[in-house]
Amino acid sequence: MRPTRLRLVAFLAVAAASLAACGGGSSAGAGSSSSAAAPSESASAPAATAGAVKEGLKIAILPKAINIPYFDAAYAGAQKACAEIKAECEQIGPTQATGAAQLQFINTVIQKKYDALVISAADANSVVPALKKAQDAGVAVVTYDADVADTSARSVMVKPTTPDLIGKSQVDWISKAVGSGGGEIAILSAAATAENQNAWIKIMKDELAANHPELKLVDTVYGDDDAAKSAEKAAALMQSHPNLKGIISPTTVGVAAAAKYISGSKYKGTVQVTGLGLPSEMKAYVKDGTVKSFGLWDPGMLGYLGVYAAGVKASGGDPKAGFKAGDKDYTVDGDGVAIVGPPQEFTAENVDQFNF
Amino acid sequence: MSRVLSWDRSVFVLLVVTVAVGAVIDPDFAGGSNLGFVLQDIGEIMLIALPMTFLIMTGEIDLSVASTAALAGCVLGWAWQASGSMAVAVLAAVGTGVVCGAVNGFLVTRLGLGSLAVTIGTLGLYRGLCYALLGDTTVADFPAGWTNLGFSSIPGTPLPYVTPLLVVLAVAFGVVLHLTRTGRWVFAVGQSVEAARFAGIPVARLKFRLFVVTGAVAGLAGIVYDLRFASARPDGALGFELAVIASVLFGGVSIFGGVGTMWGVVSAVLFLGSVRSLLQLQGVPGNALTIITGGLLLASVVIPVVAQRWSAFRERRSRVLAAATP
Amino acid sequence: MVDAEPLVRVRGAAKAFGGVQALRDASLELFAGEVHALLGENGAGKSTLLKVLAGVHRTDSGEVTIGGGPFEQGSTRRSREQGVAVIYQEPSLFPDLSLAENVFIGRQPVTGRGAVDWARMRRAAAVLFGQLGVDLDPDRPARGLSIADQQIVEIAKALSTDARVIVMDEPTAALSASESERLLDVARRLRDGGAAVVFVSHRLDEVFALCDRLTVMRDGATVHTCPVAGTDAGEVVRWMVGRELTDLFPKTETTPGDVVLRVRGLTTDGVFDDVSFDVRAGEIVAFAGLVGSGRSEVVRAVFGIDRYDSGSVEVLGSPLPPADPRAALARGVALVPEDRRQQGLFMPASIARNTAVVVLSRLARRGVVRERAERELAAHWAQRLQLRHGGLDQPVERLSGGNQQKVVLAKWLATDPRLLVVDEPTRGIDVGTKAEVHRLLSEQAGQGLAVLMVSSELPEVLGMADRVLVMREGRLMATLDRAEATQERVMLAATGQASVAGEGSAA
Amino acid sequence: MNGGLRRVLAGREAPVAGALLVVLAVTTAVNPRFLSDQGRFDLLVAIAITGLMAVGQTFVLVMRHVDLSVGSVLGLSAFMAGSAVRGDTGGSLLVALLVGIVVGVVAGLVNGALVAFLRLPALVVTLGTLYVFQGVQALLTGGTRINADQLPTSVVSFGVTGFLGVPWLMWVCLLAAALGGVFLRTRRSGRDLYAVGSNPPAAELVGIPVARRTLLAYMVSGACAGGAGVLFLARFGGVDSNAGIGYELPVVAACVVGGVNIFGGSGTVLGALLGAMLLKTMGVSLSALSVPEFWQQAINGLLLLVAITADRIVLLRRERSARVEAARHRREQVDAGPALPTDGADRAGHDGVTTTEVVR
Repeated sequence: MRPTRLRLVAFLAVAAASLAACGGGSSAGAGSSSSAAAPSESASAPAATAGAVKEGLKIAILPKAINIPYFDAAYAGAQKACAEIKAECEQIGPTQATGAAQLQFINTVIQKKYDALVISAADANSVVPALKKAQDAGVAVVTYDADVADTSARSVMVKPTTPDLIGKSQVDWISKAVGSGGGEIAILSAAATAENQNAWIKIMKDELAANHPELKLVDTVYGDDDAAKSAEKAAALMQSHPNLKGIISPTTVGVAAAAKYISGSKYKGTVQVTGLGLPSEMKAYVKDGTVKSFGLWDPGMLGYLGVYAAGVKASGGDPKAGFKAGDKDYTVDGDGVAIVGPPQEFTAENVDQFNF
Repeated sequence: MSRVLSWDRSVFVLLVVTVAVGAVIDPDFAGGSNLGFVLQDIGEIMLIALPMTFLIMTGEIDLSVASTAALAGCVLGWAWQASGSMAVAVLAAVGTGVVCGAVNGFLVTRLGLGSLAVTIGTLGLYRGLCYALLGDTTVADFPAGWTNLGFSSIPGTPLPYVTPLLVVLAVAFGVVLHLTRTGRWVFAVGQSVEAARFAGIPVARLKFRLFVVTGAVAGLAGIVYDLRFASARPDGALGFELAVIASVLFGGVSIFGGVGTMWGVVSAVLFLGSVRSLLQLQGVPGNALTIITGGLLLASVVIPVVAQRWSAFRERRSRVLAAATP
Repeated sequence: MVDAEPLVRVRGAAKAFGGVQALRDASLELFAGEVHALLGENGAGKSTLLKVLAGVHRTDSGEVTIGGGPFEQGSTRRSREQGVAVIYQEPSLFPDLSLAENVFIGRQPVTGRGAVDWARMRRAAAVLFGQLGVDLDPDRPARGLSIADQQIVEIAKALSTDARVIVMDEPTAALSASESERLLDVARRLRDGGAAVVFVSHRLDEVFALCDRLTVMRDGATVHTCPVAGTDAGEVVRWMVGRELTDLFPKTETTPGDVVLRVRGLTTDGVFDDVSFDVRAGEIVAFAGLVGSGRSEVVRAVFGIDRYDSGSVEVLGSPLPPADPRAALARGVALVPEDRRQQGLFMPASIARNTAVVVLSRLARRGVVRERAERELAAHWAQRLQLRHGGLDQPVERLSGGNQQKVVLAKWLATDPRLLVVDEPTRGIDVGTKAEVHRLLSEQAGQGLAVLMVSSELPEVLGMADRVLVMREGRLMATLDRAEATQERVMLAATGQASVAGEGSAA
Repeated sequence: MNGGLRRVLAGREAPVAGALLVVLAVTTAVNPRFLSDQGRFDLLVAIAITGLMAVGQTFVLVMRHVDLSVGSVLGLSAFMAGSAVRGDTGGSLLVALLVGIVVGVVAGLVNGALVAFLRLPALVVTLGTLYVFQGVQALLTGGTRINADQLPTSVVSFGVTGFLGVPWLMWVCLLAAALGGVFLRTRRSGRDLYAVGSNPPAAELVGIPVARRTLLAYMVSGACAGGAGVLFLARFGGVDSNAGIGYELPVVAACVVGGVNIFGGSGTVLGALLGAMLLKTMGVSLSALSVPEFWQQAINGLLLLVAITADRIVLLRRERSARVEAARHRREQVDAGPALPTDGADRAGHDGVTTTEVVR
């Protein structure tokens, strides 16, 4: 009986599922088509791509947790890539998004002698030892969506976009929505321990200080990616900050809960919500005017590039030198990070075009 | 259930059968590295299950163990950063566990509060203190020498470093429970608190000490957890309390106290770990694993009752038949 | 006795539990308008027979009729509907519910819409309590009610059902004199109202004062039924035990030695008050009094099970710390508790384990309890006390009451005590074993052990004790030497009729 | 009604309600927006789901049982109800409620049957079904989730609108509390639940159908958790596979704070609801009072401990004074009692057996 599954009854369902929110980076291209869109800077890189990818590789895709639409969309992209390189791929994963729960599956990958593992780390630190063990066992490890703290535990990271862009874009969106008058804003984050969230929040603070004197960040609260708790925190924000003009929630659960709350309250129209959300969940609130815009990237691209990078590594190449996915080349920076592009902004006009 | 096939024996048999079947159908399952993994994976659960067996045997329960472990883990990280000495940090962590256990024990044995209600409260309190201590930070800079203990194997074997700790503690707790005066007392208190008081058994002191030991071992488990995941974080070991309790109950310990064996509990922890690993390797999805866990827990209480009723029914029927025969 | 046709007739009832034949051939006839005593030793089958009428058990064979028609067995609800109400020895009220609701549970008066009519229920309960002559608040919860008052609530419950048959299972066992008298009055009133009252009691004086007819059971069968008027106590006792009672109390004469236990001014508010006495080596001192008079509470406090508010306890000249049974044990005090099953034994554990539990450290070597030493100890005492058992690994729950009591005694004698406190040492065990226990206690006292005995059986008290302490309502009413202790004096002191009977007041 | 008033003041609800008022007063004094129209509305929405589950849990707790599976039942019912009305447009709110409650009742039947007929310990059974129901829900859900735009507007707007300034969700909770409260207070079968929890063997003796009542209590608890699932669906405009995880202990905690005895026999629906209100209000007010985020959970845990400790101390005091009072009363009665006829003792002498109490 393992920790993971039994965690169910924790007293205050803390951070159990740091659902989607996290970010890896894929190009803004719709669907998972690789050739479309992909306006990424990386695409312009020279063709320093590693050697050809072997056929018949066995690749495991390990999201933070299964049953999450965001990761299912990423898996769809991965399957597309697998079909292209004739690999056999499978998504495995726990029902609860924790590093402890992922360990089980990393072990399965090792025991079942997969050639490659494409993982979104639910916890930047706790899976590091296991991933190193997997590498020792000859498994090619690539991270997507969320990285690990120790970069030697993977070959490359496929990042949806840079923390910088994520942070700045969200500040831009809230600034646009609140208008030139400015005012008080607050952040509704996921778990207090979520590294990526904290990194983005730091960038947002810097950006606010540097370029948006009209916006004043007055509070940061944590909804633990729990819908009820996030909604309550949103409501509490309105209590403690009567002059609040906007909420940024860089997590899909939080932004949906905040939008749902604001849409049903008297604050609709006076308090703006933005953040990182899934088009499918946010559609209703964009259309009813609660949310003017929000953003995300195409999760499909994360899976797509992740599989290609893993394929190169498993075939004996080194994707750190850059790699080719579909018919495009991608560069990789010194930290082994491949960036896909800036986040896609969703508005009432375009939100219907996205199906994840 | 006859004495020959008591539940704890059945669990042991199940464990053996599972390992045997697993080895046949999946060669990867019985491999050394998987064995090592399973041992590592059940480490904290097994550790906490040992003292929890004592507590449940006396008719008490401690739901705060996972929060205690997490708090000890956080103190480990905090003390390491503050003092720069792992020895100090380890002492502080175990000490935290002792204090947490003592608080539970005090509330239960001195104030006479129900342990279920008390430890629901301290479950929240201790977890809250984790956040108060570390907030949104994660301590991940433990010295490599220590974190290696957490996840690498003893050289030359597939066994993780936690193995000797588990073996020593399991044997120690088993010996205490089954061979010593303290163990006899634990059984006695579980069978009848009142008779135990009349027999001069210091019931309150015994229970208090059990809470303290449970806290201390939970603190130890918090250290093991931190080292295994190379980090200290406020949401560590989340939800472990039910895993531990489910294991103990599945191992044949009665929730009403007074009945149980240490080897039944150890078998149960190993069995549940093996089953999970085996199913995982067979690609059974996580959703099904949840159902299986709950199903096994239910089975552990349903089967003995149904078996008992069945044998009572057969006995009655054979008596009736015998009476009907001239 | 009025009708020719009995209201209830039980004929040839038999009932077995597992291998035990609780009823073999039980018969009982109850007439409307009589109080009928049901007598017999514990284990004679009275309780089982009553539980058949209550609907708790179903007979294996035999015939039970009520009002001329067949009695529908096996449902407590059906029993009640057929006019049978049972008042158990241990009243089982619902502590969290109000008294009114306890009376009417399951049959609360309801309004036209089916809602419980609290006001009506309260009034009805108040009327019932009034009829029974008690001043109880129908709104107060049953928690904390005295046993006598709980009993009254049970009777009010029976009255409220308009029961034709009212069964009282040892209702007066725990009542004070005035409470008992109040109860007997109630029973007479019920009879005069045309009900058949079954009265189970071990107090023969009550039986003779109250009942019209009696039925005696022994070993699961009815042995005798007759009008009360034509018989006497001795005859009844002979029917119950099946033989003459002689030489039950083999008292060994001893010369008392030093004071082993000295108790001064022991008080716990609301339980007992200013109790002082001594027990000397080689002496058997008996605590007499009614159940609930505070005797057991005093010995519990002496041994350290309960805390006391003031007073002092000394053993062999030095004070014993309060509320610390281990200290008492270490000083050579042993307490054989009143409730064997709850307090004396660990029912699922083996004979050996039970015998050894208090002396484990003596049996341990380097912390490990030696199973062999444990078994040797148990074997020694099993033989000494002539324990009948199926192996020392047998769980004590499978032993008979008498043999269980021997295990409890063995457990405490194994500690080699200086002072043995025994609370109701022979309750619920058969006559033969009783004599063995008495012989053993006498013998131990003869060897210099100080014995403090609590007993509700006057013959036992008078036959065994060198001195008798009589308690009533938490106060020590009299101290009587063996020579001056007679049944009358003890009863007078215990029931408060002539408070201190003059002689030998409390130390 | 004098008795009624006395009962209210002596009951366990009064201190909880008092504490609630204090929290409301203090918080409002510090932060006047706390009880503004919107603030009140939000607070009531936050209370509704836990409150409804606490109402159901009360039924089980007074019987000396517990239902830990409520969180999983909530998730399962939210998903099933959501699926049933997905894509509809009309007024399918009732359908959702019906489906949710039926799912809850079925789950309650499973729990109740295991506890009532096999006489298994409730803690173990419902811990087991917690996993089973959760697994079933996750299997059915798969990777899907239900979003606001797939739900009929009747359901979604139900979560954000109200009547007389009280959210609809809270009306549901209040309706359940009223029905449950009236049932437990005025129906014979409702009173049976208290009797069983207060003294199980005695309940058997007086002929209460214990197994049937146990089944009933679990069905009510299930129905409330199922209804709470629909409230969840309406409140968050969607549901995913993590809905309801970890809800069980806060629900039990709410009942305990509200004076429902975890060992059965006492406690009211009103108390449980007040307990849920107090805990939620406290949580929200900690935010409104700007207590540092990271200390809030610790404070909540501490408050629960204080509540049960205070409860215990009050109980001990009461028992002690009741004991002393009873002893005094008894002594007075005895001292004033009539003389006992002693003829019984005279009559008993025979063959050396002088006895009043032969053979106990």
